[in-house]
Amino acid sequence: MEIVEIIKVVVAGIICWLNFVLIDTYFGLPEKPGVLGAKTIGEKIRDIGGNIHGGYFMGNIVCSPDASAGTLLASIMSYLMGVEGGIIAALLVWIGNRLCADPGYAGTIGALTITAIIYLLSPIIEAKYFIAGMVLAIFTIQGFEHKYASILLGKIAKKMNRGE
Amino acid sequence: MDIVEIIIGVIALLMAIRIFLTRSRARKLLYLCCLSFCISALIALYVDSPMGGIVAITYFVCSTLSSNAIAYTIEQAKDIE
Amino acid sequence: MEVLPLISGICCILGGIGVILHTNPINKIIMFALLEVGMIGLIVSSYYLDIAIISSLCEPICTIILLLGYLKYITTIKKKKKYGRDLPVLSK
Amino acid sequence: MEFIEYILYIGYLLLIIGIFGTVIGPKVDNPFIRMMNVEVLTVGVSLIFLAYDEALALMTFISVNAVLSLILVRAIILNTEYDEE
Repeated sequence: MEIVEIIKVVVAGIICWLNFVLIDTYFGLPEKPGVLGAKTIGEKIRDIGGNIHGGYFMGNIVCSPDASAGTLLASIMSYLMGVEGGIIAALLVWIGNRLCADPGYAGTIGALTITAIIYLLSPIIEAKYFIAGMVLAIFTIQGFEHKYASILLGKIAKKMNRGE
Repeated sequence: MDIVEIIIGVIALLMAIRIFLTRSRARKLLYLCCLSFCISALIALYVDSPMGGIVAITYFVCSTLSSNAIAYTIEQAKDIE
Repeated sequence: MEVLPLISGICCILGGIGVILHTNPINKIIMFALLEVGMIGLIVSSYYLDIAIISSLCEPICTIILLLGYLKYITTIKKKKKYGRDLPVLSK
Repeated sequence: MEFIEYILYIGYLLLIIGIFGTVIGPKVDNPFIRMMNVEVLTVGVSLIFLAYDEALALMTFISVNAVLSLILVRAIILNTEYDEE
């Protein structure tokens, strides 16, 4: 019985990973540091042997709520309230984006997209598994090994013509 | 105990130990961001009502604002030193 | 015991030891953020939700005050060391 | 162990760590580092307020604490700036 739940968590994690990495790369996060704090994190990642565009990507996630935060908060609110919760979460993420002085609409688009995906997949995978899947997805980028994660993000950015 | 809470709890415990042991200043911020994701998910799973969602969103946005200020200060302090 | 109070207690103890043991002030501020995470988790786990909102709003204010104070302090130290003793004072 | 005793023991532990760290901690002759060690004590006092169900005192203490750190930082900078020799 627990095997089925673990498989659901892993599948939800893969969906969340593809969602926020593709949206963040399309809106141009790996090109340049949006705020000043992201620049020093990118240079630190380069010093330990990683790719600098992946470093800018990680720094922008830390310094302002982007599509990763939108994915997590929209899945939380749609677990608690239903479809209306996702729209409230999108509004609050937009206010948070303005507070951090970061131009761009990546967070709002990410929150609306994951709300639609959860509504379509709700008979198969419940919204509770998407929360654990999002934590698992952010663990593979920010927590596990910084060097290889930045190299992988740099390759994806180069393939989508963002950066270089 | 649910299987979902156990997975998030193990990741949060691992992050709390790695923040304590890492020596670099910039890499501590990356681990702190991951821990903030975990705590925000645990709050929403523990308080099972819409007010818990509001608390989770407020906590996450304020935590991001705090780490933005720390990263800005590391850049400024490097110039002075 | 539930998962949230257990994780919050471990964060409180690790943060409290880490603030004392580190000596660089920016490292101390990062460890102080870890301590605040544990305190907010313990407040939420006893269902005081309004105090949790107030506490998470006051945490960036305290952090920003400490960081601005550190920048001003280190600038004052550098300026005093550069111009301090070597000025041609009248008594010399 | 009950849940209230768990919060109370963590608060006492943070008080003991904070007191010894402020008095005999490493590099404590720098006034900025000594002021930052005091912040551990305030979190310990907040947890003890939480264990005794003093909700209004807890809210007031957290709000005043941000203003208090502003006054202490300002005092340290003025003391360093106007110091003799």
